[in-house]
Amino acid sequence: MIRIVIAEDQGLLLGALGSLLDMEEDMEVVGKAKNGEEALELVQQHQPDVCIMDIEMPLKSGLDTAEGLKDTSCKVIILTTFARPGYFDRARKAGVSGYLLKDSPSDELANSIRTIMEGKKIYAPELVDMAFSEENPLTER
Amino acid sequence: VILLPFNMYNRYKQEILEGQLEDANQKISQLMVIEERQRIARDLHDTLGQKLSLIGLKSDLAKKLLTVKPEKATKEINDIQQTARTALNEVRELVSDMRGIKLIDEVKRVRQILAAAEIDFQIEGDSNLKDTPLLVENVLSMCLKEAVNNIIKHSQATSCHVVINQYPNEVSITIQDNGMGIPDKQSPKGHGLQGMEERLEFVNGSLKIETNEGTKLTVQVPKVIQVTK
Amino acid sequence: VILLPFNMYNRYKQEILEGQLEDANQKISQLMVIEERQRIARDLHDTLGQKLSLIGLKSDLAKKLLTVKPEKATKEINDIQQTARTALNEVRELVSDMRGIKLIDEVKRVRQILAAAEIDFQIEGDSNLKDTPLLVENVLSMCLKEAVNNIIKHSQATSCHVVINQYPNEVSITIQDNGMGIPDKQSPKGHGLQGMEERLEFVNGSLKIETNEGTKLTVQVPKVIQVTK
Ligand SMILES: Nc1ncnc2c1ncn2[C@@H]1O[C@H](COP(=O)(O)OP(=O)(O)OP(=O)(O)O)[C@@H](O)[C@H]1O
Ligand SMILES: Nc1ncnc2c1ncn2[C@@H]1O[C@H](COP(=O)(O)OP(=O)(O)OP(=O)(O)O)[C@@H](O)[C@H]1O
Ligand SMILES: [Mg+2]
Ligand SMILES: [Mg+2]
Ligand SMILES: [Mg+2]
Repeated sequence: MIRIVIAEDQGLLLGALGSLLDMEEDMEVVGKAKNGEEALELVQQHQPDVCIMDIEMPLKSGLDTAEGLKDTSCKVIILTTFARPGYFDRARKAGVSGYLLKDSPSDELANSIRTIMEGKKIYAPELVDMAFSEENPLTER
Repeated sequence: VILLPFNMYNRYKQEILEGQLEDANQKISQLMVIEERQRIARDLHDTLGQKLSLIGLKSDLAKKLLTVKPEKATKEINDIQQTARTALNEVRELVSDMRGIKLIDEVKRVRQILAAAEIDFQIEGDSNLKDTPLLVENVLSMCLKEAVNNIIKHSQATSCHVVINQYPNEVSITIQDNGMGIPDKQSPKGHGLQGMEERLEFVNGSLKIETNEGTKLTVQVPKVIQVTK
Repeated sequence: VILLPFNMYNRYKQEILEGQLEDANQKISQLMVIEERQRIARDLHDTLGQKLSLIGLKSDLAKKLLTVKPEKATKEINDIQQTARTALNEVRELVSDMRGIKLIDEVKRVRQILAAAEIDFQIEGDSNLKDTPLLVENVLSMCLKEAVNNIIKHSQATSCHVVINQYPNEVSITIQDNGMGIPDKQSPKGHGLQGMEERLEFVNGSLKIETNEGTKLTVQVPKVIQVTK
């Protein structure tokens, strides 16, 4: 069984995501958090294999939380919708295992989780926005 | 004989300067456009990104529930429908904000809020502007809006009279109320009047404020955007 | 004696010029931002507005079919899901890379994301294109981007090899991976490959897809834009 904690401040999204992953035969959602701090607590309490997080959340963002989980055995997957300047860089430096689209089909997400459990990393190319991450291309020309 | 080279040197320097400025400003323009996109992305992220993701996930869920628990599937589909409706409203709002407000639409809005505030409203002239750049029209709409907001907030007036005059090269709007007038003691400018002036300046327009039997604002703008003076 | 005023006159002119240029360019920047915003607004309205309405309609339909024809309901729900995803993709594109991307910048980005995905990357040829219209270059960048996105998403490859060939009248790029190859049963085109073909067609270019020891895409474009064929 892959044990999962999900953190997402949007209640409906949290519910839907939870139900979908729970339907997978090899997965169990053991905790649902509405912000980053709750996520940290639930991870400590349940020691899940994976923590799936939104970025923009109250109290503690998904990226802050991921940094806090960096040296634990819990793998972190970030779900988001748009590339935002600097986010991908931070996620990578925090050692997250997945940086994925929130709107990907649940089968795809489930498969990604399985692959990540094998030790691989998955980043959705749509979310990598180099133009705003390191240098600004305009300054080079 | 000496004059010429000096002159030329200056001309040359001028050209370099021009070139540099153009370059720099082109970069600034591009950066500004990129920043603007990021700002829009942020707005979209907060509203639409979440909703579209939700629709995706809920349809996933509905599909899986369809045969096992049809009544739950129906609930999910209802959620999808509701979410799509809300998102559509948000898109409409976002888009109309971004497009800028037409004067004719602002007049409608003004009519409504003055009615709600029980202030009598009269308007003369055509609020359907002709041959006026959208940017100029946006500024006019914004001025009308702020002037009427002020009347409601500060004037204690019972009537508001708006006149729109379209001339070949310019448009002017006067907004007159019969209220207490702007207390002329200090320079009264809050963010509202100041914002009006700044935007008018940008399109080479002007604002006149008169206080007699209430307050009268006169806003005047040329119909063309002059890039250089 | 004459020199001094002349010099001063020129200095004076220069200062005015500087001021004017700054002014002018500031306005141009702001105008660009406003235009950009309006353009995005228009696009958002067209793409998102329409798709969200469609989702609303389809969910209505799905609800009605749910008990009577569950398999048809499933199809509608699939459509909803696909529509939501496409809408988000479009919005992502709209706000991210509307600024035409130079091939050299896209190569940098590609290098980064392949490194992140732990796929070995080799490139041959000069990614600094010569005498190529920006539009053509944009199409090439877009093709490279989509090809690499696909490699990351679908191929399970461990290496990606890109070759850029510049000829006097055309440019070609091949993108080869060592992955599982495109499942050749059905015509496989999702939005990605189709979008590539459409844009290539627009600049009279071509796309070749080969599957042997992985996938090899060959993109070829003439360096001139022919307006009529
Ligand atoms: N029509 C009016 N009648 C009477 N007083 C007015 C009128 N319009 C403006 N004023 C006075 O002028 C002041 C400045 O107006 P301004 O719109 O600049 O700022 P504000 O309305 O106080 O704040 P803001 O517009 O930023 O919400 C007001 O506070 C008010 O005292
Ligand atoms: N490099 C590749 N290796 C293996 N399969 C591939 C490769 N590129 C494409 N495919 C297959 O071809 C299909 C169509 O690709 P296409 O880019 O058109 O759509 P997509 O990637 O599925 O969706 P989209 O690009 O719209 O997000 C993919 O779903 C995948 O099965
Ligand atoms: Mg959130
Ligand atoms: Mg005010
Ligand atoms: Mg693709």
